[in-house]
Amino acid sequence: MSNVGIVIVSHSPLVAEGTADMVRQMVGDEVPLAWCGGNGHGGLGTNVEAIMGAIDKAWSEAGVAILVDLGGAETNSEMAVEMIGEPRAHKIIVCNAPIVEGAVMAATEASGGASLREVVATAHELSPS
Amino acid sequence: MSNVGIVIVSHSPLVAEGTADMVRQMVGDEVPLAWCGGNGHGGLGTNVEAIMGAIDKAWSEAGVAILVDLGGAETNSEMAVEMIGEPRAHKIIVCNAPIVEGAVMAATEASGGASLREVVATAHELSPS
Amino acid sequence: MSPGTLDKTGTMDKVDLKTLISATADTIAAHADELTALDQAIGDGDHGLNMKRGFEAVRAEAEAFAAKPLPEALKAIGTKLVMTVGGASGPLFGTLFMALGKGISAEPDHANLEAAFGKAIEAVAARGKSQVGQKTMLDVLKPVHDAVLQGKTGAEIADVADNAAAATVPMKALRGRASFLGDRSIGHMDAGGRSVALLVRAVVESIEGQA
Amino acid sequence: MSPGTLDKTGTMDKVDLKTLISATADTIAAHADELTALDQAIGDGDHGLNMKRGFEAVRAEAEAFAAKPLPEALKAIGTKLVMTVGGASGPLFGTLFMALGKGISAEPDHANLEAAFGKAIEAVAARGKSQVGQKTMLDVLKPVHDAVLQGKTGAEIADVADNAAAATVPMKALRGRASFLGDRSIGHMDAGGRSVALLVRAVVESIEGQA
Ligand SMILES: Nc1ncnc2c1ncn2[C@@H]1O[C@H](COP(=O)(O)OP(=O)(O)O)[C@@H](O)[C@H]1O
Ligand SMILES: Nc1ncnc2c1ncn2[C@@H]1O[C@H](COP(=O)(O)OP(=O)(O)O)[C@@H](O)[C@H]1O
Ligand SMILES: [Mg+2]
Ligand SMILES: [Mg+2]
Ligand SMILES: [Mg+2]
Ligand SMILES: [Mg+2]
Repeated sequence: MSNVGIVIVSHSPLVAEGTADMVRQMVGDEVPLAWCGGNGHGGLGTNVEAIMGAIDKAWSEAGVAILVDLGGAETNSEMAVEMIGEPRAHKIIVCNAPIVEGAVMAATEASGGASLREVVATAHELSPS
Repeated sequence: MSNVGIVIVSHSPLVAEGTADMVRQMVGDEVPLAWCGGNGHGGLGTNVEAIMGAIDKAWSEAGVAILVDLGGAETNSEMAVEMIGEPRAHKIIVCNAPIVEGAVMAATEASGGASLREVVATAHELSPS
Repeated sequence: MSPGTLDKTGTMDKVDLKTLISATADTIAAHADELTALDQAIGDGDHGLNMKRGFEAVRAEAEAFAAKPLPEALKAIGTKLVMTVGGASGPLFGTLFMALGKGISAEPDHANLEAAFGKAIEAVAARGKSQVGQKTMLDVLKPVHDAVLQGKTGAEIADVADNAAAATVPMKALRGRASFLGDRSIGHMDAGGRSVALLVRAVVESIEGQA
Repeated sequence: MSPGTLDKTGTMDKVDLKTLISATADTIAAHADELTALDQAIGDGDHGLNMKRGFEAVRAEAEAFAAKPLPEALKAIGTKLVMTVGGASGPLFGTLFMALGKGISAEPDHANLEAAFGKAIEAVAARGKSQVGQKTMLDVLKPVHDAVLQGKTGAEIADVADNAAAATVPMKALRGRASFLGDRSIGHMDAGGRSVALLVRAVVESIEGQA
């Protein structure tokens, strides 16, 4: 699969899974997709190991865009990218975009064969800053 | 309860429920909260009757802010508000804001006793337009 | 004039609402897979299911609707669609019927139909925050209304609807989920527009068949 | 100099890492409810649980960590925190320890400790896209570093940390979840800052206890 992959990282596993359902409904199997959510101990939160696993699962040579919800999800995702390290790290971008809307839009863009830069730009358009 | 109520309307019941979990974690029971998701027949979508029910459940005399994800959720929520009609309709606002981030921020604002206008403005700040 | 036609000058004769309901539900059911496929190409692939769910729910209460005066019947049908469709098309088609019911007389003449239909299309545009040219159902509704205004025959109107639906193919979507695809929405027919064309043909054929 | 003190001029003597680990894990465990309550007031109420989970995971492998040279041990502890804490504080404290491990020598003198600690605080700020004055753990880390630079004693440093944590009370949060509350974040102590103060006291008391 040469399309950009999408990873969804929420504090809530329900939000992450439901968002993945919505993405799948729009793009089917045209986009590598993985999600994770929860602190790994049954509570709300995010888990670096799970994020690294999701990145592996959605890996594409075209790169991976990560959609996150609140602060901790972003910080943990950036940490995960750093731990994955080069040469893959520079092909992984944590988007500054709302998680649900950003994932659907980014995946839709990715399904058309857009580059990582384009996919991320599409998601960023949903954000004020 | 005199705090503004929050209603979460997603195409996905998982997203709606998970978002409500995240809201509860931030504000506890200080804010009337209800969610709905799905087309009412097991599929992704939104359901006007369920939205009307959620508005009832989260009703507050201070008003209700509705957070939605994609287009259909917005249109169906606006339809639900219209069907509820006055005198309640003018105290219900469908926010132009991302669903997860908007719900958490709006609820946090509402938990401090902010007015409907302030709660909605807080959510709108998360949106580019 | 012959009873039940869309005659430009006379009073519209009472058409059998039960027959109309079953004709519209039939065409949606027969084309549900096609509608879903259209929505799959540039949307989330639920339009056929959504419409079928809605129109079957209307069919299930056809008797009760048909017993009401036309305005109340149309409003009740619209409400039923709103409550059952589950997609963006639910409140949009629902609003179309509800507004039509609001504007129409119990025994409408052609002028009343023209006006009520025009208002109903405006209500859809308001509900969808949309306008003609954005690759939506409005791009079929508007030409159909124009054809009604021009006093075209039922068969002509149905052809106008089909052509208008076909004319959404080269458009770029600016509303609804298809708009997420940007330029890639070009080259596909709008599912909601196709639904309108199907409904229009079913309605005119059903009316003329009763003639 | 006495072994294990934070003597300004000499070489830091080897402190028993296992003792340090258990002292930090103990204080976090003892104050977990307090940390959670602080986070509940202006956050999501998980900080105590998060920190406890992380430091207990470190404690569980204390033997293995203590067997490594100091730089590797600190990096491994940081990684363990990153992997187990589950909140924003995980990558932040994790980065603190990992960067500390990166900058520190196997047998650090005071100058090396000063420099490595300074770099580690910068790494936390980079990870959190944050700076001093935003009501976060940085508002305790920075004064502690200043106190180390000034050659203060362990007891003095621990007091500086407590005072810095207390000084977050009147601040308005500009980072982390507490920032969602805007002005309402004023009047509460930052949970992460309180954690830093607890850790600092545990470390200096543990080191001086070994002296
Ligand atoms: N804002 C809008 N204004 C007018 N028509 C719209 C709008 N959004 C969607 N539509 C119409 O609805 C159709 C899609 O309906 P459907 O698939 O049932 O809903 P959803 O998009 O929620 O899945 C589109 O093909 C289009 O004709
Ligand atoms: N961007 C940041 N920069 C520095 N410190 C931060 C940042 N975000 C959060 N913190 C610190 O982390 C603490 C919260 O940690 P915790 O509750 O475990 O994580 P979460 O906020 O994800 O629930 C805050 O009290 C603050 O000290
Ligand atoms: Mg659809
Ligand atoms: Mg849909
Ligand atoms: Mg917390
Ligand atoms: Mg948390």
